[in-house]
Amino acid sequence: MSLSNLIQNWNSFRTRRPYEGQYDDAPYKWAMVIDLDACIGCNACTVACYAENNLPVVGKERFGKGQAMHWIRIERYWGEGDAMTSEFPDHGAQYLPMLCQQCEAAPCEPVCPVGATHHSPDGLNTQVYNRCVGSRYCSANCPYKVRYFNWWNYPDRAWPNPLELQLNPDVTVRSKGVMEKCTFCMQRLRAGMDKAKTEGRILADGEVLTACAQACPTSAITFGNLADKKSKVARMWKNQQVDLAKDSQEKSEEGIRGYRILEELNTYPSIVYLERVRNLEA
Amino acid sequence: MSHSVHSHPQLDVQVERKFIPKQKDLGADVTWAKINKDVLRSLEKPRPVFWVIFFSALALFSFGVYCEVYQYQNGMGVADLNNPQVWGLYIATFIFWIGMGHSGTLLSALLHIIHADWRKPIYRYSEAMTTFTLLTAALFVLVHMGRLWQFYYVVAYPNERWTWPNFTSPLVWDATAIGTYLTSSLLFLYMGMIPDLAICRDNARGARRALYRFLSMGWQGTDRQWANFKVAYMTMACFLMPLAVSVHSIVSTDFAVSQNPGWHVTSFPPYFVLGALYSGCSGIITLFIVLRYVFRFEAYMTQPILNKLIKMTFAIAMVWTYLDLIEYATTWYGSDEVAKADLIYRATGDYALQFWGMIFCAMVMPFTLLIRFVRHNYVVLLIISLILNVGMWLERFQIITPTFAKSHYPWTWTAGWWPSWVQWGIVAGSFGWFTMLFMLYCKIFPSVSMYEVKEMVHEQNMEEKALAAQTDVHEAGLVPEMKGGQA
Amino acid sequence: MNYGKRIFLWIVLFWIGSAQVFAEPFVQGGPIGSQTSDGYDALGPVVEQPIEFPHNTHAGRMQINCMYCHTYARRSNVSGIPRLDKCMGCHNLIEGVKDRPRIKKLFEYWENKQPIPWKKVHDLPDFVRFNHERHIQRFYFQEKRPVREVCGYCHGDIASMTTARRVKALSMGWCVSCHQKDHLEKAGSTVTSHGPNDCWLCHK
Amino acid sequence: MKKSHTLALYADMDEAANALKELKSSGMSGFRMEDVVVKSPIDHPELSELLGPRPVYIQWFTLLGVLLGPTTGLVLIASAQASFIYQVRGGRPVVPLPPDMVLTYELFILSGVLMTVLATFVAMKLPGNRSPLYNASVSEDKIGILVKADPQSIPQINEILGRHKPLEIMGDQAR
Repeated sequence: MSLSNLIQNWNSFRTRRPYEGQYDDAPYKWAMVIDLDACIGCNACTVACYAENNLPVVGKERFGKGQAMHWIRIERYWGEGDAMTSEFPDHGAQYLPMLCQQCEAAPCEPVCPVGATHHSPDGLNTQVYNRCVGSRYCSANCPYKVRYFNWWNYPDRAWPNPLELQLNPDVTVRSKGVMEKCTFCMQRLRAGMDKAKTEGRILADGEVLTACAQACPTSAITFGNLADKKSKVARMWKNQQVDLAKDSQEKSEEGIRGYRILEELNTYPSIVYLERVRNLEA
Repeated sequence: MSHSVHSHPQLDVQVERKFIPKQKDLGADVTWAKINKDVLRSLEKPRPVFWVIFFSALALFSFGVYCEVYQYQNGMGVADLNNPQVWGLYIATFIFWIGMGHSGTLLSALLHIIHADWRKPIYRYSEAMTTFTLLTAALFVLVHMGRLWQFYYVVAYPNERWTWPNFTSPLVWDATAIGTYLTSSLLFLYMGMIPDLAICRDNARGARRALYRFLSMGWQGTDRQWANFKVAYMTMACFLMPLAVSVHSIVSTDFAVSQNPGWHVTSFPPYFVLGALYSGCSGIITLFIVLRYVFRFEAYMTQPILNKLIKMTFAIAMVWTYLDLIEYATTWYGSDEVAKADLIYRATGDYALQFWGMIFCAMVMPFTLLIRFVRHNYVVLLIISLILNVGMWLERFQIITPTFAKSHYPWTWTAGWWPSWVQWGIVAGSFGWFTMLFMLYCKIFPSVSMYEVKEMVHEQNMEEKALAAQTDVHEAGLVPEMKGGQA
Repeated sequence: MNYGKRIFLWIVLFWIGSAQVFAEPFVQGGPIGSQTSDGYDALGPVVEQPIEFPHNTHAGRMQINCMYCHTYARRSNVSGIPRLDKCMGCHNLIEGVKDRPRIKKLFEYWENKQPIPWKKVHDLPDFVRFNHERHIQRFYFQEKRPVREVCGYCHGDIASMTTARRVKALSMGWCVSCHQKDHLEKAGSTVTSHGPNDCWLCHK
Repeated sequence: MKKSHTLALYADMDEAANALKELKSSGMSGFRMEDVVVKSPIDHPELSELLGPRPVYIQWFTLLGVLLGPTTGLVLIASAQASFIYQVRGGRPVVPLPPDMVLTYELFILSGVLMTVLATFVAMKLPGNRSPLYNASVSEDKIGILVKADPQSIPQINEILGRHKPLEIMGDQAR
């Protein structure tokens, strides 16, 4: 009975997250590192995401209206001042792949009226499409604006015959009126985790990758299990002196590039970006 | 025990003070029978112009329904909403209508608690306004939903799926608060109307009589009924007063709880409550003038009452102005650079026209209420009360739109977003819906509380009598006796 | 006054009564998981199959393990419909029944090199992911329960049917009612655990 | 013994008060002050004083509502949050107190209001409380005094009522 459940587990129900050592006993905590120095802005990750996750291509007009559905987008910024050379302005271009940051304290989660979005035990920010009623509050409250709403009924025309045959059967095709977002390719993770559980082990590092990490030609995206201290991602987080449960990172020396975006909003994202290194003299 | 003025000089002062004549809200010629006659006359067969306005409102509403159906079938995209601009006019107008619904209860409950009798001729239609604006606002919650056909997911009931709404979401607080408020104010309106429904029952024939007989539930005005009624009505007023405050402060948490620049403001709850009272009060003034003219309620909706109403509106407008300015001031002096940039953007960016329009309509225009000519010229007053409400609508618009246009993340900054005709159509339709409901109400139920105006008349007469008696005593040079002095 | 007192008492009693139900869904019927009426029983439509496959003969009389034909159940999300050669592997050798109309039909498909167009009986919505593998691994291999019981939780007593028919609701509440129960971790052990309660386990 | 009714209508509240005073002091047999009912278009505390105690017990229902409503509501909300499908959201506790307090507050008001309304209808014996004599003018501008008494006392009562300038006396034995 729920009441006895409430009384028995009162302490755990009253815990705030994230806290130090939260994932010490957990098998998985998915995280990412994106090296902006390696990113060449080729958009391969975006294309891979479209293919993997059944994202509809909305067309030029709707894209212009701001109704695009890219779960991962390449943002292009132009440097200022010294970074911009008048001779080769393109040198000032910087790329930043933006996807759902899978925040540990996600602003989108507590505001959903129906609880369609919540935090999974492996540290992901979930979105349950068939529970969503489309209040769009999560998107309003997301500081990164990485949640995308199905403004139209895309299945009608996004995949004309025979394109529907290339849809991924492990991912729902979303109907109109539903919010969606990057899932860290949950279908891949789920399949891998189930397989590993049957075999009585946990997933090895690099055994499962997200589509974007897999497609990146420069390996700018590193994906892995942060709960596994020996994984590549965990080592990178450690080397970059980024702590999951801290909202500001103190670096011991100059030149450590790891940072998390909009950390001052206490969102505790799961994605670390590595600053771009520039040689302005060259 | 008997006191004399000569032995206790201070008592003389007390007696004098007790009978300082108050300003009369109603004329001396109003009798109980006249009240019945005048108010029941407003329920008679409407003039043709009624139907003209009614069907125009119906047409407007039908257009809104058409827009909604169009949106329902094609998706929210037809409203030209986009990724940062996810809410648009729907939420702005939702807050506007919720706000309109606040003053009816303030006027009725608060003024009832403090025994301010001038509320009596005007509280009934204000409460009806509350109820219908809430119904209109509830429509916007549904219109705004991406999957309207799944709206029952938000309702807390023990369902087969073992799922519950997310009780931490301000939208669920909203739904609960508005549900409570709608239920309570509907019951408050109904409860206060029972004696009047009995009057209607005694004077109606045919189907109307059957309706009133059913609704008045056998009210006969017996002393036991009155005693219970008074206790219950006061209890409900005491519940509704804090409820009205809580409802709009909960609506404000939709914004204040989120972390967008310009929304994450501590002073939002009182600011919203005052904004709600402000727009509600000017709505009451608008309807005051309209009803007074249409139903010839000059004897009840008098200038002294209007003056008090205007004074209240002005005071609320000033508090609202203060809270608005203090919000800007705290943002300006605070350390949140993004919020500061958002504030500057509001005043100078794409939506500067709306911002300064709001400042003019809602902050500058109330000062015209200080002019005697405005207070006494009903046409001018009507226009000004409408302008105040336009200002309050603009206020809601400029809370929502600029924040989305320029929030934390620069890559999503957009400029020049404008709602599509579907949104405007639905907003217009909501006005038609409200007008329709209110017009029907006015023709079915008494829009002035008969029994309470009778009480007012009774009290005025008693006062008159006491005053006359006192004057007699003074003229005759006799010693006045304190009330209860015989005991 | 008596009238009022009585109503007052009724309200108190009703309140105490309703307080017994705290945040639990309303489900009628007996113990959940029993194969008779449990409040979640919902017979699905009768599905006309191209061949009226007698489950009662194969699983019932012959005692063939479900996973002999539905081979993928133990290693993938879907249990799989057996290929035609699986049927033929046995029926080529069983001379005694070759003249029966259903077997004749089977051979017809075989000779025409056509797959049998079986129709889906247990169809879940597209947003639901049900993993046969984990359930079979947990209850059949780990807990060593009989296969008819393990499969029968969701599919009913197939061994008594000819063509299968859905006998359980396969609704979310029905899934959850089982997940929230404590099950043994291993055969013979006393450690129990409930099923996962993460939304993304079943919803995709 | 079957009781009879009589109803007197007064135009003036002071006259009605005098009639009540005289009825009260008459002390005749077959008549109790509890059986006197005043019907009026407005509330009249001054007449109620003459009628004696007329208890109001609505507040007990309200008390019940404001006690039981929020406690049940809070426990229900908290146990719903703690039911099997419980989810961590936004790093906040699963059973967070501030939001639950907001909802509890609303339930407090709602159950208080509903119980008050219910109590009112119970107390007024609505719907359908029809007393035997009713005149439509008491909802307009007249004060009615309805007396229930033994038939043999009715003439005497009518006499008392008639002494205070009634507009009309109605009933089984009216003049």
